[in-house]
Amino acid sequence: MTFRRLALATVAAAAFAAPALAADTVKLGYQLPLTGDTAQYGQDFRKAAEIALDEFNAAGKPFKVEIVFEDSRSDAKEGTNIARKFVDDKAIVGVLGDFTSGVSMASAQVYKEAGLAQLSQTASHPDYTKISKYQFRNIATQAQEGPYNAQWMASKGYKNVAVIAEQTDWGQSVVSGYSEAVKAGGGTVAFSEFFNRGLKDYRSLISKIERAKPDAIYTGFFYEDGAQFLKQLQQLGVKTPVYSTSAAYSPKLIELAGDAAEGVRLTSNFLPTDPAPNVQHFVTEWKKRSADAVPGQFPAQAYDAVRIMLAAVEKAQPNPTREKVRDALAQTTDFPGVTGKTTFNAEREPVKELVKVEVKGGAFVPVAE
Amino acid sequence: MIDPYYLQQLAIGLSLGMTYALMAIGFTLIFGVLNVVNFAHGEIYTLGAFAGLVVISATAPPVVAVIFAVLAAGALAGFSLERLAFKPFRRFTDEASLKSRAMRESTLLSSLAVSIVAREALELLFGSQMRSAPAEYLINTPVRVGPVILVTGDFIIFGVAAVMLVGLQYLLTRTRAGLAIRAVSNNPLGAKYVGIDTDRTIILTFVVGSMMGAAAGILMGLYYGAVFPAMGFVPGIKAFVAMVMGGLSSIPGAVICALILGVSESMATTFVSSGWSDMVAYGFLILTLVFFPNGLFGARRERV
Amino acid sequence: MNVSDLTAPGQTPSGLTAPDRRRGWILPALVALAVFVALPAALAAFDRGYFYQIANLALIFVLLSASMHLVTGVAGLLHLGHAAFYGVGAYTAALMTSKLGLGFTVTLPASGLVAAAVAFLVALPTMRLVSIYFAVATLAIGQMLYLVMLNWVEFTKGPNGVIVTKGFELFGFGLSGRIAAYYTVAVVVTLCVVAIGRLSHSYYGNALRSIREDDQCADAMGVRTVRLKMEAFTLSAFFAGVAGALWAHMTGYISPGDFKFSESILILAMVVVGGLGSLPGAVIGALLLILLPEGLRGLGDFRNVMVGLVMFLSILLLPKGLLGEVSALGLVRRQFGAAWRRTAGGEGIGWR
Amino acid sequence: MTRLLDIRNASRRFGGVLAVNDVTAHVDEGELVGLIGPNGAGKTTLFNLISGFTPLSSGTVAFGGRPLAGLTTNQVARLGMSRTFQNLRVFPNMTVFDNVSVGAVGALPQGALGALFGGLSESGRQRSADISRRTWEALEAVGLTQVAGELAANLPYGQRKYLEIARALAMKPRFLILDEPAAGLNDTETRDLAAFIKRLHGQGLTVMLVEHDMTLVMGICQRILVLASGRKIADGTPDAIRNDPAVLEAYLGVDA
Repeated sequence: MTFRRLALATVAAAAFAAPALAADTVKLGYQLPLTGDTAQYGQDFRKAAEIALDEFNAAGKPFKVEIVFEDSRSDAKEGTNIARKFVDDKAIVGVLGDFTSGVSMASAQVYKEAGLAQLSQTASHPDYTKISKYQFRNIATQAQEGPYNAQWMASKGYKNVAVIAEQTDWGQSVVSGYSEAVKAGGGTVAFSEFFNRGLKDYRSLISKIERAKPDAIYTGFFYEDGAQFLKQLQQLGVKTPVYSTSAAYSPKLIELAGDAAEGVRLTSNFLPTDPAPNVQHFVTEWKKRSADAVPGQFPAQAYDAVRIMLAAVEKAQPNPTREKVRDALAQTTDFPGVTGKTTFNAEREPVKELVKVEVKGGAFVPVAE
Repeated sequence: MIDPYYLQQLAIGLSLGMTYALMAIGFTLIFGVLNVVNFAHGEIYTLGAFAGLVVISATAPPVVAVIFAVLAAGALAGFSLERLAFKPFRRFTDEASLKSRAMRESTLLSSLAVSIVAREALELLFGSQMRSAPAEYLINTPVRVGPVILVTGDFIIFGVAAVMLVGLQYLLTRTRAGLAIRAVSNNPLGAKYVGIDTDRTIILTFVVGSMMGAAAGILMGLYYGAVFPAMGFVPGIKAFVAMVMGGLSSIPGAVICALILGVSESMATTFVSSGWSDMVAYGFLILTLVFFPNGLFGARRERV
Repeated sequence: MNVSDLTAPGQTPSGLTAPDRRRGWILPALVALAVFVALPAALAAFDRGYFYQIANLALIFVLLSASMHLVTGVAGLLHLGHAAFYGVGAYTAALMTSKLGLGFTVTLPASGLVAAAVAFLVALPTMRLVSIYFAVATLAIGQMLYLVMLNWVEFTKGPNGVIVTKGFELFGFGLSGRIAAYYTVAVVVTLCVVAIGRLSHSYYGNALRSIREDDQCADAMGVRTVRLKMEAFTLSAFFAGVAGALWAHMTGYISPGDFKFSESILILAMVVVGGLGSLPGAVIGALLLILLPEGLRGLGDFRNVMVGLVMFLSILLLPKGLLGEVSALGLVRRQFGAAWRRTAGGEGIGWR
Repeated sequence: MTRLLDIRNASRRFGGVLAVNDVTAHVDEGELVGLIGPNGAGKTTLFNLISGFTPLSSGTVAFGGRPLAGLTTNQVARLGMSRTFQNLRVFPNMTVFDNVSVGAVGALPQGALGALFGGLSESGRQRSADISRRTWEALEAVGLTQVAGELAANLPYGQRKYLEIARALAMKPRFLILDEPAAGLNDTETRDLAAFIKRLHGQGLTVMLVEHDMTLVMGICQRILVLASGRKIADGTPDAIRNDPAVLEAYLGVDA
């Protein structure tokens, strides 16, 4: 048993050994998967957050902000450990993350109890923001995106549609948000099914969808699964139009799927080609740090989430407290981000402006229709 | 006349099964000799895919060169794996310790530990995102066979699996090295007494098995156009299941069971739903084991 | 549990001397002191939720590892689906809380019982399988249970997970404060580990070990092998289910991802690193594999490579685990007062 | 004398081979019987039929008047029939004491509840004490008390033989079957073993020895059964067997 105390003592020593901060430095926590199967997302978020932070600290503000990054591996065990750690650090006034809804919600239980604001760039579970007044997110919910897409597809005359999504909380909300809107609009959902994330072979599923003869397919997937799906769709010679959500909006989708991605239509609220200076600034910075790659939807959401949080911290000056930061976050109105203007409503949900995008000639191109 | 839809699903199931079979061959070979589960076989597969990808993106060589590079990488990985995770636990060479429970469990865990290190290291090196090879290397051009659409990769995989199977049978039954492998597999102590170098034979098995694993990895990488550090996990489990269903030591048995697994998954997607398809595969495994406690093709040999 | 009961006049076999009861209480007392006094005192002194969290998490995994010790270490059944029973327990607790409004007092035993019942049902057809066939069957069962948690959306809420609205309580008396929660977890885990200790350090445990060593031979000695295997499997699922209830009420939100295959492997690694067949080893293994990754946070992205390396090195350098079965049994016999009596040679060896 | 083991027309077929062919034999209570036969005569198969390891193809085996058909090995064992194994099957990673205790706990089962709560009740404590005492007495009987705490794997070969016998004795059997107990022992050790078996028999235990080495069997057994090619070819006193032409033929392969 001495072993355990020894280990705890080591942990404690490590925690206290952190360098003392100057009084005018504010700390934020960011929990995200830096290792494990979803590390690619977490690594992107860290990069985006560093861009936002560097800008902020270089702007000559009277105080500096430091972000503590902790690796959750998309594991609820680790996520709650980190949450406790952040809560313990009295200097931390706000928290960003986590990536998946599952880990975000397990951690949210801790933040709720401690009264620490948590802003996730991606947590999409419908119940996430209902946990307490401390949960915020910077991602368009499917309650918004589903009807938007349903309307778009209906305007193209697709009345009889199929919908598939990954078997996650987010996928569930994709199917329900969309299907309800289709039915409300008088259309029919001919086929609806979930697949397990990381599935490699979609051909059985595709054959099954085609048997239902839909006018179009609406899909809830991230770019990895999306690329596989699109490639196999092309292999089987299926020409049915495919629509998707902003979650699939990543240059990686086109990179992996190649010409199979041609013609895919999806919604987004971030366009790297947008000439707006803040967008171009972000894209340039991102390219500088990632071998000339173009950022996708998720890094942009993370970048905005961090900037929204930073703005709230600034508003809470002087002597920002956790409660002041939360209140400042809740008041966020028309924040000019790279993902459009963001306003948190009373339920701490962002209201996003969506744009329509189509893959044309190997690039995402905004379309009016 | 059968609805072409079901023919298509059957073909997809068979092609899926072939991909499991490709992995199961090397896995079963190693198990057959050492009687141990090699948890790191999935990482050999991943390593093979990454080796191929690195070679392709570095020099864009002809396909033959890629194949040789991958096979070399697989051989090297198999050799190191054996030295690192298996050799240290063969402290004693009597039969009891060669097939003992302690040996099985420690190598099971040591190969698991090596696989964790390998996967995490690959992730540090390459990141965990999916990568794709240039389109001209991919083997997924559609091919129409009657009412059924397949891709070129399906035929290549079938060919490679067949070559592996036949080659392995030739190796095992017609060559001295193969004879040694079979001898060590049946009776390591006896093999030692008749002058077979057990150590070298075990290394040889690992090298051959891992070369097959690595080849499977790059093939799958080019087939699906996706290479990432966690790619070996699911096929690894499926190959394991196929091996056990097949009766542990029978390579053709493992291949047949891999096909059964693939078809049952695609049928489950057809008639139930994609989310439940693994359930059917695992349910099938349980049923097989309940009714054939030694696998479908298992000779009732010594209990392991 | 007085050993002197055995030494009634005329029953004393020759060659035995009186039991040594001098040392039998020191180590248990020290452990109890550490778990119930020193550690909570240290936690209270630091007053960091993080340390409480880690302590509770470590205790839950101690229970998981100990329960796997019973089935894999003692009875020798390689179990690759243990996390699923942990999940069944957690889901039982979460669903009973969210759908029926029941509290921890009810859900804790219920979780154990439901997990045990599920284990019993799946064990019926599979228990006659031996060695690797059994291992693969447990892998399949674990995956099937996971798929049920994930895909049976109407009942388990599938990937949406379940929010557990109630924390720890005892007959309506809330135990949600940090110290109270720690004591709740510590008491439950300690009781369960003591129970597992009784099961594995007894003649019942010896019968289980004989199955591990040579089941046919054990059969010929009158040991009811199939029944005992089922009991070990079911009991271990019971304790895993209890651990699941603790986890569900502690975090307040569970989702299927918490119980996937890699968790089973993590628990297996704990048992093996600690030493197969050794209960103290299982406890140490769990502490190591929970505390090490946390302690290595400073290493950043390298920490998981380090965890793999530590696992590999401990298996390589300590093939019998950190505290192997033989020394662990000796330790338990000497220090935990389980020895029946001293032999002429001076060493307690029987079980009480 | 009561009949303890009654074998009637027992046969066992493996594929096309009749390993045991229509054997009728018996063992009475208190006897010391030898079962001999050349290699491959079906001794071990007959033995496995008796102990329930292998089911009969036809015929009956009764133990203490009770037919054994349909009983599992461990049920047969708990009726009071215990055995040792030809190729030493001790539990290597358990101590000598724990090895022997398995025999005791097999005969006096302790359930999970007994292990958990046995210490709280008088009968539970009594059960543990009984198991301990039986174990210890069996160790005393074979003289292994000094190594009771050793790992079985660390014992020398000869002691492992006695360990197996102690494990069987801890069941307090009515009938003890020893499968080739002298295999691998030198002459001195075999003599000691013979004396030990005689002593066990002297204490009233019914013993059957399965051997293909005749010296040991001839020296101590009261009655000998001879198997050859799955059939019983002789049944009588050592003297009768020694002069039986059929036995000579089976062993030496010559026409007498």
